[in-house]
Amino acid sequence: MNPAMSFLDSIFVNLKLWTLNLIGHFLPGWAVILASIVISGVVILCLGPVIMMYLTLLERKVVGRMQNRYGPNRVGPWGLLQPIADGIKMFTKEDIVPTNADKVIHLLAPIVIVVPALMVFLVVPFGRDMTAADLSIGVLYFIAVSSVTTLPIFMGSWASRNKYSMIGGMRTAAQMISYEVPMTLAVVPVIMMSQSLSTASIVNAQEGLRWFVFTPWGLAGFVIFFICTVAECNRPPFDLPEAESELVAGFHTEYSGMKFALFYMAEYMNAFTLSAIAVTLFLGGWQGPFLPSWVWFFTKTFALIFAMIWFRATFPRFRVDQLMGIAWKLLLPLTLVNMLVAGLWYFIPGITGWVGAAVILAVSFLGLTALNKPVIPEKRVYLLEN
Amino acid sequence: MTRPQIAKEKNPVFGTGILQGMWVTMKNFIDSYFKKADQGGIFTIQYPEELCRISENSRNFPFLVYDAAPDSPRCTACGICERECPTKCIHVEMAKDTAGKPLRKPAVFEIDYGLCMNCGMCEDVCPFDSIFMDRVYEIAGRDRTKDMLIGKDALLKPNAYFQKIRPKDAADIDARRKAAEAKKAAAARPATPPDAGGTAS
Amino acid sequence: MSETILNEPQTLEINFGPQHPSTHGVFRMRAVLDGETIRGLKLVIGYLHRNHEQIAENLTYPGVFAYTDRLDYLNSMQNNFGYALAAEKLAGITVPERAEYIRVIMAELARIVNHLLLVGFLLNDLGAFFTPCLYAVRERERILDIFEDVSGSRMMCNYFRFGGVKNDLTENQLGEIRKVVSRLPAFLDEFEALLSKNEILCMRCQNVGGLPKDLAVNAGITGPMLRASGINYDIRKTDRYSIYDRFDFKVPLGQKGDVYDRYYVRILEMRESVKIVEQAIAGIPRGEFLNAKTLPLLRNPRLFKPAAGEAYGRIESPKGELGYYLVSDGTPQPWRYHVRAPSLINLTVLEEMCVGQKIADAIVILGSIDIVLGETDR
Amino acid sequence: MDTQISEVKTQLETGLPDVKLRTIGNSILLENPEDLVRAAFFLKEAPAFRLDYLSSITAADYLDYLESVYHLYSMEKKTGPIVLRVRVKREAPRVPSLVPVYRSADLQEREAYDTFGIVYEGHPDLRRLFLWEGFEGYPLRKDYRQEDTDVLEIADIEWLEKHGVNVPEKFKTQARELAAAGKRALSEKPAQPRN
Amino acid sequence: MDILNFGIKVGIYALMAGTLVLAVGVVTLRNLFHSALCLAATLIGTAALYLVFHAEFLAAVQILLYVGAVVTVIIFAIMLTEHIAERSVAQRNRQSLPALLGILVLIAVTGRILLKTPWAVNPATVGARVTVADLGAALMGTYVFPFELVSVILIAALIGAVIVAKKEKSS
Repeated sequence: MNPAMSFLDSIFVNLKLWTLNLIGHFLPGWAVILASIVISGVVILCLGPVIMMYLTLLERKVVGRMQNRYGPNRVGPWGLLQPIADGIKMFTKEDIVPTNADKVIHLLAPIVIVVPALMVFLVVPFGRDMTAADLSIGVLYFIAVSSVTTLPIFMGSWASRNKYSMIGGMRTAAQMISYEVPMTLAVVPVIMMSQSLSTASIVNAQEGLRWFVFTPWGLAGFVIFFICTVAECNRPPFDLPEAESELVAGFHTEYSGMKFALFYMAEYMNAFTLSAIAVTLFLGGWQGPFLPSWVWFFTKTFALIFAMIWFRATFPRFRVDQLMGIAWKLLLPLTLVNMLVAGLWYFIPGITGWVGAAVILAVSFLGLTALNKPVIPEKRVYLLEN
Repeated sequence: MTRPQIAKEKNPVFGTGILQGMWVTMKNFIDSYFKKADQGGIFTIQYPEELCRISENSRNFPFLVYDAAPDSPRCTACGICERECPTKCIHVEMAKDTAGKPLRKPAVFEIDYGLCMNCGMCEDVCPFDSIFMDRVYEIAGRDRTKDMLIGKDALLKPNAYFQKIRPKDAADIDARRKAAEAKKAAAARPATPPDAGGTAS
Repeated sequence: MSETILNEPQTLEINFGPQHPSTHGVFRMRAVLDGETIRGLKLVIGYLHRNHEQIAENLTYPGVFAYTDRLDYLNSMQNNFGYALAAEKLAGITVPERAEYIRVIMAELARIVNHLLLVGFLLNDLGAFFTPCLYAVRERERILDIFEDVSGSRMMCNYFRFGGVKNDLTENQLGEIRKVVSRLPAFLDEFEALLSKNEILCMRCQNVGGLPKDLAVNAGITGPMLRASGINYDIRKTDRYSIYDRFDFKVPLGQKGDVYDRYYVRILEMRESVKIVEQAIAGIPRGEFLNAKTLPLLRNPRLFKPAAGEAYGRIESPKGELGYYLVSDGTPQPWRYHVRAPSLINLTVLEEMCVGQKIADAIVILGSIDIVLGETDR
Repeated sequence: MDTQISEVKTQLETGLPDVKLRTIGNSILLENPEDLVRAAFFLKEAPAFRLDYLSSITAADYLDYLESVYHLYSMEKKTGPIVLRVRVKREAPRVPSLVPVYRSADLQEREAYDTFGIVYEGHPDLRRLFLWEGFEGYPLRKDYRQEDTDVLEIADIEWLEKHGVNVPEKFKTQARELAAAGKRALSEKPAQPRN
Repeated sequence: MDILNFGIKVGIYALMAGTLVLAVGVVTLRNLFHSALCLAATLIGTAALYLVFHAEFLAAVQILLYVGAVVTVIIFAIMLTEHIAERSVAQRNRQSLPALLGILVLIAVTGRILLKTPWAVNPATVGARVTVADLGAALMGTYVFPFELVSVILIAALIGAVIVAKKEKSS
């Protein structure tokens, strides 16, 4: 790696070190440690909302283009100031609390929902040596924290005292619990192979171009994991909790103004962090040739977010029973097979293991979809009569 | 004998339909950057800068035509449009001179644009070629009782304007009116309203 | 909805509408849910009621045209057509050849517009984020441009007149129509690639809201909904009104009568409509576009006084059988004017189709019936 | 009178001899409304007609009587329409419901009840369709007089004041006068005669 | 460093106090939904305490299992039985007195056990960190039999639950 590249690669790390050194000249040791935490924290706290704001813009632009229209292009050049205008609008909107609502919990829900979304940022390796806290249980931490997201959604839906919210909340709970299972199990092969739960070491295990996604079990795991992340952050085609055409806005029907914006923020930050984790686990994290590590990381993450937006522009929504069916009857067995396949791949090295793993996965996918009768489209015949 | 039919086969592998759909949206995404509107590109019209093409037949709200000056409009305040208007949004009062003799021109001619439903009935029934459908659409107001009630002064527009927005119909009508006038001059007796000449616009 | 269902501990009553994103206007359903399953459903309508029939009875015959536009405001051409047929039957007016062709062209274009929008919004009800809807609107705009060019207005066309149509079609406009219509098959192929084989759409639509044949007939269901149930009944074929017997087109029939069949039958009907329009453009003769005898009546509507009697004119509107029942007492105003609205009558079986399905299905079933509240509530 | 109507008439007369009927123009009038269901059922089942599709039900007000009109078609044979009509007196009009024979009568009979006040006996759920329960009068009857929206009644003023609207004194005195005279705020019929 | 340590200490005590307050809230709040939320918060506080004591794995599992699953199921149950969530439940009933007696007995027993336990700590284990790998090795090695036994019992419970649910549906 040439020096310019390595300078670019570690630019953020060096910036932080330099700042800390500067502080160290004036302040005692404990303050430097505190400052180190504060710097990382502030960066993450700012990164979250900024990413969210521009994700909304990106989403609207991309969906617009896919629908043959421009998307927002009035506020600022190419509509770049649109998120700020939206933010101002949200701040100045009237905050409506339903009469019968449980006021405290109604207020707390949008605040609480942002917390887990921000906490996941802690273990995301944005680049070489750019993990805020390299926990030894990183992956487990991420799974644990993201499972808390159910709680504020419950709070919001229950406190609104609205039937649509209530149904939305129920759907969320069912959906999140269901999809957590295949999501967790899809991660298991990665942990098996990298023999660590720490996100940084998982990335290190995918040195160079040995990304896990290039193996059969990795590809299957990635697809399953990605489907589950889409479901976890309630994005189409799994957006049942806020299904517009059925439940108006689901659990946040009764929210307006800034509270609504917080729900939205959490959703988009979740979309970002979950994509980031998917990148870390399967797409080699910041690993990649030629470009600085953090460029690789953000490129891959935004590619996944683009895919999420693409899904949104293309698909209708599942129904509740179908959603559950996919999680339990299709994804869960596939993850179990995938774990077996990963073991096989580990013990039979070389091309034999590779092909064998691929064949087993393909066969089990075909078998499972064929067995799941209700999801298979029927053959239809239409008569044309005079 | 087999009857003609269309069979929709199912996909061999679950998920291919989904991928096919994603390809369609992706194609549109790419086309939106490289193709023109009628070939699959962006078809939005950027409103204040760009305006839709308005066809000659386009109709919106009625207006009145005058030939020489606004105080001598074609309208004779006969009240046919007032009677035939399906929504009853037209209000006409005939002008009277100081002696109380009717003047065959409107003193009050009001159209409530808030009520008008752009049907064009007034244009169809007017025997004096006086009321026509305009195509102005930027008429939003803040008060539906005041801003949408359009009085005589605002309704009256010169014949040149009518010739501009609907050249073909205006030419027909002008020719017809000229002929009628010539006939009237020749016969030197009061003209009868030209009934049913030409087409309904 | 019996009180017994409501009193069970597990049930929950939910109101869909009149303000709801996917009730297609101010329609309202009172649904009793058991979890996500619908146990009972009652429709409450009338939020857009304006007593169209009484308004019409206080107007002259030509004056009603503008109001028929507002019935099914998505395809005013077809509404005009039905009313024109009924009144012409009543007054014994003949329509010149060219006008008949123009009428058929416009009516079929309106059918395409209607079906395009329906499929687009059905997909919105299914949860697609406006993409199919906007693709549909993209093509619809081109047809609406033609409508504006021809009639003067994009949606409230008010184009038909007794004994013909309001304006003639120029060669230019015919060319434009030909151009727009020739694009449609390719567009429908793209549309189908996006939708027809999509597994999610199939999962959501197949075997949902099935309507058996005998119930469909008994409940007076008409239009694509009836044909999706497999009954060959198209008024264009059975009544041969206007000049529909001159065109070669087929009636697509479904088998199960579920939401998917209703969706696909409409796609196929659009393809047939394209064929009709192409044939009509090819065969349109020269001549007058309005019966010269009726022109004075249109310039002076109070002279239009059909002899006492009654007439029932019906057409195959995109939504089903649109009928107009007119009674004249010899005055310029109709004594009785009644609209047989397909949007309303197709709702008869809504409860039967929805009970036992999920909430999401109820919305989709409602979407597949294709109602427009202007016509339902009148 | 076209052939089909006469055929229907003869068939009906032979099939149901005790039903009194006569033809009016192109339609069949059942003299006794009670016979309606039997006649409809007969026509639906008769192999010669198979009128399985009830297209339209409507009513009309002829000042002396109300009329309920039925347009029947056959989907099986693709024929029609056969128009049946029954006449009932304006006061307490009662017609048997066709819902047991044709489900399509469901909403249409409710509509006719709503606008004309014809009570369809045997209808499972005969309620107002478009208008709300408690609406006074039947708007498509020829003697219906519309409420004058420019004149307020006392109940209107009470409602407005409850919702914090200042009602000018002029309207209040007008409402009191109306109430004292025992009248309702009804608009006059349009002055145009039906020439 | 002292200030930092002091700050951390204060933080830990505040965390403990907060957790305790929330725990009291679980049993004293009248609204069932509120107590469930307090329970969730208490569990999260406990998890944070684990984290303080460097038991990261335990903390994560605590949140994942208790907050993510158990509390969610509790709240789900409360929301499903709407009538309970909307009504404030009485805090006392006829069983209050026996319950109090039971609690006293429990306190006596646990207190006695606590007092009798020799709390001597092996100095060798003080600095030692138990890693996830160690835990895994222990579960798959030394304690494999109880671990598998628990799995079998859980699967039995799962199947039982499915059967119970099925039966209710069919009847």
